[in-house]
Amino acid sequence: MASGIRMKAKLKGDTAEVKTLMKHEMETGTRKDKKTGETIPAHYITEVKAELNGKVVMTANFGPAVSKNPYFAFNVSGAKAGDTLTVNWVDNEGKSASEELTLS
Amino acid sequence: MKKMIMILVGAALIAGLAWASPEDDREAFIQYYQKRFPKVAVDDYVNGVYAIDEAAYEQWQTIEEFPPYELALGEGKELFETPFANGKTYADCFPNGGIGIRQNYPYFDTETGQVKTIELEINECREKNGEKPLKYKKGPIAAISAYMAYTSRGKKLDIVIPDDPRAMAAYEAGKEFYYSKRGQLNFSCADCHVYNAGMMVRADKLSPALGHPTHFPVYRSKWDDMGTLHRRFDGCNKQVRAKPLPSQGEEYRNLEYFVTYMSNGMEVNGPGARK
Amino acid sequence: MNKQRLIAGALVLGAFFAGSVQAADEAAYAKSCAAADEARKMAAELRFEWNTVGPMIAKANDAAKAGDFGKAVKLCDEARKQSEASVAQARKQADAWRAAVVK
Amino acid sequence: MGVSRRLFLRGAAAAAVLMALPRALLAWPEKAFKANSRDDVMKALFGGTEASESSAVVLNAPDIAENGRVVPVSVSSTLDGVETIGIIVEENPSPLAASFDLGPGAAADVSTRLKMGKTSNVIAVVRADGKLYTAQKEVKVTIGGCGG
Repeated sequence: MASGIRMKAKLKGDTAEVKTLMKHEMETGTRKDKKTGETIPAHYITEVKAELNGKVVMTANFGPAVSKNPYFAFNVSGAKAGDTLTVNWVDNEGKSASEELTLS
Repeated sequence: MKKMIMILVGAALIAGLAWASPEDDREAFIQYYQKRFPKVAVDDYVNGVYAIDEAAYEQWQTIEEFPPYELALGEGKELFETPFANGKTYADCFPNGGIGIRQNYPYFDTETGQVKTIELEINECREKNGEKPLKYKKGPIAAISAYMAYTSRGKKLDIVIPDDPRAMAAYEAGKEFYYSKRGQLNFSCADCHVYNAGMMVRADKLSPALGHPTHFPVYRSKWDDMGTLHRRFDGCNKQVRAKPLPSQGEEYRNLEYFVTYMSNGMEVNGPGARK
Repeated sequence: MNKQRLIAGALVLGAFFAGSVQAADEAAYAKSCAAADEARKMAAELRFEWNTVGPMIAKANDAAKAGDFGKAVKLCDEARKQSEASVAQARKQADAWRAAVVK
Repeated sequence: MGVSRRLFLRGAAAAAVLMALPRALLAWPEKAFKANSRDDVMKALFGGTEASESSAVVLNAPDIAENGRVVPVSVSSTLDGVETIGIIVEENPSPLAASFDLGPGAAADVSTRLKMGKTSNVIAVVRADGKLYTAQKEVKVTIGGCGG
């Protein structure tokens, strides 16, 4: 949880149904600070990579139009109990976070 | 003014006038909604506006697949379990270690003679242990309260009005607040959420009051954030152009007492996700 | 020479007149806004203040600072009227709410 | 003067953005995200605008968004060989909202939540075996604030 990524996965046969929620402001760069009147600089996740046992299975590219605290769900076939699923994101400031879970 | 009302309430009680008991109030409340929305089961009102809005219900279900409040739940659990500087934790301040107790809040504390909400007691716990109180509307307190509500899911609201004239007066004060028109728009809580529940205000369907307090705190898309029940009271008051009263002040706590009593017997399903 | 004196006299008179108008305006502002503050205080005590009033009084004070006392008076008069209306609302609701209770 | 200065500034800002981009981000389709029309997005992301509407592309989005800040959208497809999925919100200032590159094992079935400024067509574009297929739907957006 320190990563700010919440992950859930369900195994149905050999398909893992994966749901993720990532804590992130997703600032569009067009909003103004109510107090100072200054534009709040854009700050958003640009790329989310999902890996199964270290191999990239899916890359999501986000723009600032993805909602705050992005939700991303996807399905991966060829998965089995004990496999490791990793999700990591990078944002436009170069910050990143990563979280993993073991399928069961 | 307030004193006068208290005296009136007291006088009426003593005189044994045909004063509606809280239980009469609650039954009338439920009957009202059953008449107004005959197809909606009483238990479904815990889902707020989604009980009476099918299209929105589906969208809400999609959001509930991974609701945005889950981030706050994780944070809330961590905060709840992290010891204070003196080594004590929140668990030391609450019955049953704070787990599964949300359904008993708010309650009337006969010792201090006032209504206690869960957020108020979270801060009392902090201060007792030498920590600074948290702000009441959002942030850490909403996360902690969300976690405590989550551990109480499925339990039925059990609000008690003890045999104490002060408790009855607090309930009546909450009821008076609920039915009094306020603000430049001259609307009461009941005008929107009882008498016009299900009607549209611009693009929004007004939610029914029955079940309102079961799902707080909530993550509101409009806020992009979590908020407590009193944050919502604050917002409602502003919407009718009344100056909001202080969160966890006497008025809002009494209001919470009344409103939650109206939903007695309904399941706690907080935290919730709302638009 | 005469002409010059006349002009000078007119200038002095004009300045005096403007000054007194300003003083009169300022006094009207002080009076109007004191009344607004008092009405607002009453509404706040009854816990029935409208959220339109605070910003209006703040705007009035800004206008007064900028020397526009006419505008300040208008705003304070409106703030006072609204506060009085909210006090009337509070008094009415002290009884009227009972009729609205679901029965 | 005004024009050339502005051009220069824009150039400088672009250069600054490029320099700030970490290496791992080079794959991010910047041009497609900066494009401001549906066709430009298609060109930048898929190299062309020629696409056929297909019932094999399923786009799920609400008829009326409860709140334009959080509109649930999902795209799935029964087509074989799906390589990329794009979601375009036509009326947004930058229409491309998200794109997904599918690796081996990934199913053509993704869900996310998007911001929509106003009522707009939402278009799902799927590239499968080098060809483009689309599905689209109008999502109405109203603004409000009295929900409970």
